[in-house]
Amino acid sequence: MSVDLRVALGSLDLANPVMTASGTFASGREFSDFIDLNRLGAIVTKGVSARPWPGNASPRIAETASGMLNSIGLQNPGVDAFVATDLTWLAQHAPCVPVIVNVSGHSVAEYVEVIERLESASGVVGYELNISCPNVDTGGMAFGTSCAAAGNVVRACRPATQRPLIVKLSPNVTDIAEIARAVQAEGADAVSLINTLLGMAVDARTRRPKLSRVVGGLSGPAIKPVALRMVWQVAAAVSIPVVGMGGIMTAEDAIEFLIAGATAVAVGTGNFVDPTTTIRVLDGIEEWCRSSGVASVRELIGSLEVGA
Amino acid sequence: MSVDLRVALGSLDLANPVMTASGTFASGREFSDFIDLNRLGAIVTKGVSARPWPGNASPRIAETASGMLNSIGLQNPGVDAFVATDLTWLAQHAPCVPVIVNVSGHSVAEYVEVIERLESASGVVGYELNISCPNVDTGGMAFGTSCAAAGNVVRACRPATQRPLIVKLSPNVTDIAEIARAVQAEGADAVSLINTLLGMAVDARTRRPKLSRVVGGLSGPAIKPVALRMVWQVAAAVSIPVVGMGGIMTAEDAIEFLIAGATAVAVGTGNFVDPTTTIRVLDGIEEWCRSSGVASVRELIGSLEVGA
Amino acid sequence: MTTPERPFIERVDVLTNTRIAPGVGLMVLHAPRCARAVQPGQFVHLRLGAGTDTILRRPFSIHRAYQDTIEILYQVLGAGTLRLAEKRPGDDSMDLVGPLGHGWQVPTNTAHALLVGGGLGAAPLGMLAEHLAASGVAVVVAQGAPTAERLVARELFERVARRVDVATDDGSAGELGFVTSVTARLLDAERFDVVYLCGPEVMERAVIAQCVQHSVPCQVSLERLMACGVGACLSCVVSTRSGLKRACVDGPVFDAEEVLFDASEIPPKH
Amino acid sequence: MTTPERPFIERVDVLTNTRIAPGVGLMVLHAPRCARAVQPGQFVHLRLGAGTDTILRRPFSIHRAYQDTIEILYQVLGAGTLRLAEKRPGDDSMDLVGPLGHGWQVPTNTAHALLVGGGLGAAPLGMLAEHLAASGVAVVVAQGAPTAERLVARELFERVARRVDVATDDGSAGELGFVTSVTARLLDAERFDVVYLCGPEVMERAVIAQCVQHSVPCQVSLERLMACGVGACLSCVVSTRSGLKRACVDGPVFDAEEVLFDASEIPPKH
Ligand SMILES: Cc1cc2nc3c(=O)[nH]c(=O)nc-3n(C[C@H](O)[C@H](O)[C@H](O)COP(=O)(O)OP(=O)(O)OC[C@H]3O[C@@H](n4cnc5c(N)ncnc54)[C@H](O)[C@@H]3O)c2cc1C
Ligand SMILES: Cc1cc2nc3c(=O)[nH]c(=O)nc-3n(C[C@H](O)[C@H](O)[C@H](O)COP(=O)(O)OP(=O)(O)OC[C@H]3O[C@@H](n4cnc5c(N)ncnc54)[C@H](O)[C@@H]3O)c2cc1C
Ligand SMILES: Cc1cc2nc3c(=O)[nH]c(=O)nc-3n(C[C@H](O)[C@H](O)[C@H](O)COP(=O)(O)O)c2cc1C
Ligand SMILES: Cc1cc2nc3c(=O)[nH]c(=O)nc-3n(C[C@H](O)[C@H](O)[C@H](O)COP(=O)(O)O)c2cc1C
Ligand code: FES
Ligand code: FES
Repeated sequence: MSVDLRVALGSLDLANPVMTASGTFASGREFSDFIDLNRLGAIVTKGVSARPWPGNASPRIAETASGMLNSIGLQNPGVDAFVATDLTWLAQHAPCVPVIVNVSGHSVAEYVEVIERLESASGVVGYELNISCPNVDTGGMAFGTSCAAAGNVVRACRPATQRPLIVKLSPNVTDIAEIARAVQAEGADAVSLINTLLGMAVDARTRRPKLSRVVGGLSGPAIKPVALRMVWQVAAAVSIPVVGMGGIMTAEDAIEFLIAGATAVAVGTGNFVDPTTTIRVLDGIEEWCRSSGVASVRELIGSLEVGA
Repeated sequence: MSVDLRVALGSLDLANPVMTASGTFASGREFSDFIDLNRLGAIVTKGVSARPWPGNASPRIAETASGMLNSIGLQNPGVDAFVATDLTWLAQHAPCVPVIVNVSGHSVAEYVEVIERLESASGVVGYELNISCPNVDTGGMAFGTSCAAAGNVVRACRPATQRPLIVKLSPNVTDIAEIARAVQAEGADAVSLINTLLGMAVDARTRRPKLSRVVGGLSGPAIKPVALRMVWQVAAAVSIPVVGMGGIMTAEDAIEFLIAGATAVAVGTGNFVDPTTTIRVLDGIEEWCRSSGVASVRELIGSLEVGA
Repeated sequence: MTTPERPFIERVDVLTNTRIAPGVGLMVLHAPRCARAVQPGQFVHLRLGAGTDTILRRPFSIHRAYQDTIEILYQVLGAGTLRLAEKRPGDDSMDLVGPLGHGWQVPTNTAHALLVGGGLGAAPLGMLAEHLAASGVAVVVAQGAPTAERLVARELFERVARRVDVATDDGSAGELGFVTSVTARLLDAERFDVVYLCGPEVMERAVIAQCVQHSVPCQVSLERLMACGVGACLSCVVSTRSGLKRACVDGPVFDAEEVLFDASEIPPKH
Repeated sequence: MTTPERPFIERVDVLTNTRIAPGVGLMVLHAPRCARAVQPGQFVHLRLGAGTDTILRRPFSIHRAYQDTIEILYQVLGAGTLRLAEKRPGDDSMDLVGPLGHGWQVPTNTAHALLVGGGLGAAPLGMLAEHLAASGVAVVVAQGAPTAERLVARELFERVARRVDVATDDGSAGELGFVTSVTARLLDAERFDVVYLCGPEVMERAVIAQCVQHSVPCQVSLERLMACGVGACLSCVVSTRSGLKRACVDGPVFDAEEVLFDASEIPPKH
């Protein structure tokens, strides 16, 4: 039996549902030693801003139980350098994989600026608006924790492009479904979730935070239950597709997200643990579908059976 | 060197900062086979409501990476039965340990009713108002996710008692510091946090949620980074003491919470992993203080050094 | 039997760990204190090692206990039992909380008992069979499993029982089919003083119905997901005629007539 | 040296794992592909086993490589290195990503090199010392450690170096005090073509200052917390005169003059 792995994020057709989570995969080059990038459903690049950002001071990570904290802070060389190096490399070395650029901004205007600059770049199939980064002082998560602010970003970006806009949601909110509805109302083509949970680690011996920025974003298997719950809530609240992520390490994890309502999934921290995680997940989904008699991965999406 | 372990939650003096987290320790009886209850800083009982609650259907728990989900749903026999059995047993078998009753309600009036019934009971030193249970349909977390609702509960309960009121906060909010300030303004004597993070687990094979209630509360080491962050934020936002909890398994974990700003700590899921966890944590804190030259555990509270 | 001893924590050493059938292991543990205190039908709550990976303890019936050792029969189902299967002799990373729970009760004047085990349900019946036989009770065993090789503890039963009747799903031993046809036949043919029952819930319900029909008292051992194992967390509740009970302290063995089987069973994997 | 091979994943088998000093272990791993590809100063990113307990890989310098094996010298500091210390010969639960990073460079016409190691900083210098000696470079080693027994790899250095000068915090071997007085003396007395340096950051800074003063080019190996190890996550950044660099791919070995030591060092535990 051959399994149909294709899924669609609005107008964006993907060969399969396995994507990379922004910030954990750079633009893919570093992983090309380990996997065939062209097999991925999509690459979501690291966050790109209009001008270079230096990121935060070190230490920038801390290990936690079944997870990690990061406070990288969106270090990136700015959109021009990104186009010149990353997009050029991708066009040459991974011509078949759809590239979605994760867009960051200190201000609403900066999001728009990044998109405008990328509109002329070929090899970009869509944008993921990161309104949920917990690691920057201005912008970032502040945009993702109120409906009004989240809506504003999307409203400003929407006219700037015909390409699909995916909005990356923050889990650090009372009601994520409400934010999802707000960005859907402003024309978002999809939502992706979850970004990291705001957390902290303390070194008892030195009485100092383990991250120089004190707080950072929690990712990895530890957050999977929260991520699944939010994907389920959001999928029930909106009609646009949901990209699910948070602690995906295995095909089974990914399938759980699909069942909970995600149309596609993204692997983040899993890339650090095993640089072939994306492909393992992809092959595992196919194998699982085959052995479970599932002809199309789309049958899984939102197939959770609730109630007796 | 002898270490001074005493801490105070407002007017409530505790011999040491190690408490039990509500719902994980019943009223202590089940743990008296393993530890000397009288050594605890305080016992926080399971949630008690005015009338009996049946709780949710099974399955009620699911294991997750470094954590667990529960949807017990505050099953309890009601305040009268609680007084007759639990308080009576405690008075006889653990006369030295301060007992704080965790109070639940479907309505604001029910919280008040429970407190009024307990006012005449001796052997209760204070109340913890659970406005953050994610496992009940009415009441529970709904009270803990807005400042107004949280404030209302405290405002109604405050006149009913002179005993200390500790308010148990939900982490499932955008800004926990704001809720903490709201309950402080209404006269709370302390806040305790965090209750569980709302999560979910899916069985890929059966395509069903692992909990019969679909969603449940995530606890254990997985949530420690989120708990530490919230304790730190809340301790900075209010002047009343903070009881910290979430994933405490070792003395070092507990010390991290104290350093982040907690005046006392509570052990929850850790009791399931090792029924002596509370005492191991207590002994470990003392030993750590001794070997680090800390004369009083109070020196640790909020001693986090931030900045260069 | 005497009043059960209060539970304690005991570090255990793995003496042997053997695969006895596909996906089934027999673990012999050095646990002197538990070996002496345990009563038939009780269980231990096993911590599988340090670390927070499989953070919760796992409940296992004590299959047998003698001298300083206890035996556990386990089926590999998930992360925890996989970890168990990987333990080697000499491993000392585990500890138990136990002995836990309310075990099998032997009514006075019991002379003739039927033990019914489905799959790993045979595990908690081992020690019971030995105790009953030693005290002169005539033991009959009805056992079911998918295949002959998964009729675990069969030798033990053959050794101490007057009669062992088996059924297998594939007919590789005994009757082809379910153990419920064996029990139906036995209950029709003989008068038992008591039936002791453990297996998948669907099978337990069927056998209980037969016992009711024949007016034979039945005790049933139930499985529930357990966090604390000591009665504190209420994750293991069982609906009974006298309200919600905790499988870990009020059970795992219940009077069959007490139990209301509502739709709360653990999704059967085995 | 040739252009480094691209990194790969390789399953490793533990051949031996020996405690060679208090809190220090030497692990010999069967890793044939890595053994052949590695260049001095490179490291492996080691997955310590299945499960999510110590979820991140741990970076370790390759101390030596020969035939099908690589050697790792490690200090037990936390959960991961504790887990490493518990590995037994035959363990096959680990895999490596490697060889990673930009290693030591040998400038053309190097004839006389000083290797400076503080504590476990000796680890990445082992293979380098052997390679330099084999290619006819005169190697001098300055080594420091808390005590004589923690002068790890001392035999290797004695074997291949023209001279090994040591200092210990307690005077149990060589000079009493820090290795920096040894290096000060050596740099005063001799003209080196290059200094290779690895140790605690405070010691590295002091030696770099000495090198600057004596106008001797210096290469330094830096430690940073690393998540991916392959250049993707930006957790390991080092401030340099040419901007932020990644220790895992642009380093761990840097031209000492390039590095701006800002206050970002890992809190020293050892
Ligand atoms: C009182 C009692 C006695 C038992 N005796 C035995 C025995 O003698 N032999 C045997 O093979 N099994 C026995 N079981 C079932 C055994 O505990 C589970 O099969 C085991 O916990 C599965 O763990 P896992 O990590 O492999 O599976 P997973 O499904 O990965 O476990 C996930 C979680 O679910 C729990 N769980 C899963 N299945 C069950 C189950 N059927 N019952 C209870 N908890 C479960 C686990 O404890 C864990 O918390 C008993 C259960 C109970 C309650
Ligand atoms: C390129 C490189 C080469 C190294 N080579 C060696 C070596 O040959 N021998 C040796 O003993 N050590 C070496 N280290 C340090 C070693 O990686 C750490 O000591 C080890 O990761 C500590 O892990 P832990 O779990 O025991 O400590 P924990 O503190 O519990 O680890 C928690 C986290 O912090 C990280 N971490 C802690 N200390 C360090 C550190 N000093 N450097 C980098 N990450 C750290 C861990 O990787 C982990 O992610 C090297 C580090 C780097 C970056
Ligand atoms: C080191 C690191 C860097 C990240 N950088 C970004 C980023 O630049 N933009 C973004 O939207 N999300 C970023 N994230 C969040 C991830 O894309 C993802 O949402 C989150 O890590 C949860 O998935 P995981 O558990 O699989 O890692 C980053 C995560 C990590 C661990
Ligand atoms: C099984 C279980 C039951 C709980 N019941 C209650 C409760 O009745 N009232 C309450 O305020 N918190 C309850 N909690 C939350 C805990 O008190 C605690 O806030 C939370 O578990 C985090 O701490 P931990 O990670 O140490 O478990 C319960 C937690 C668990 C795991
Ligand atoms: S397992 Fe906790 S009450 Fe039974
Ligand atoms: S460790 Fe990820 S970039 Fe260096």
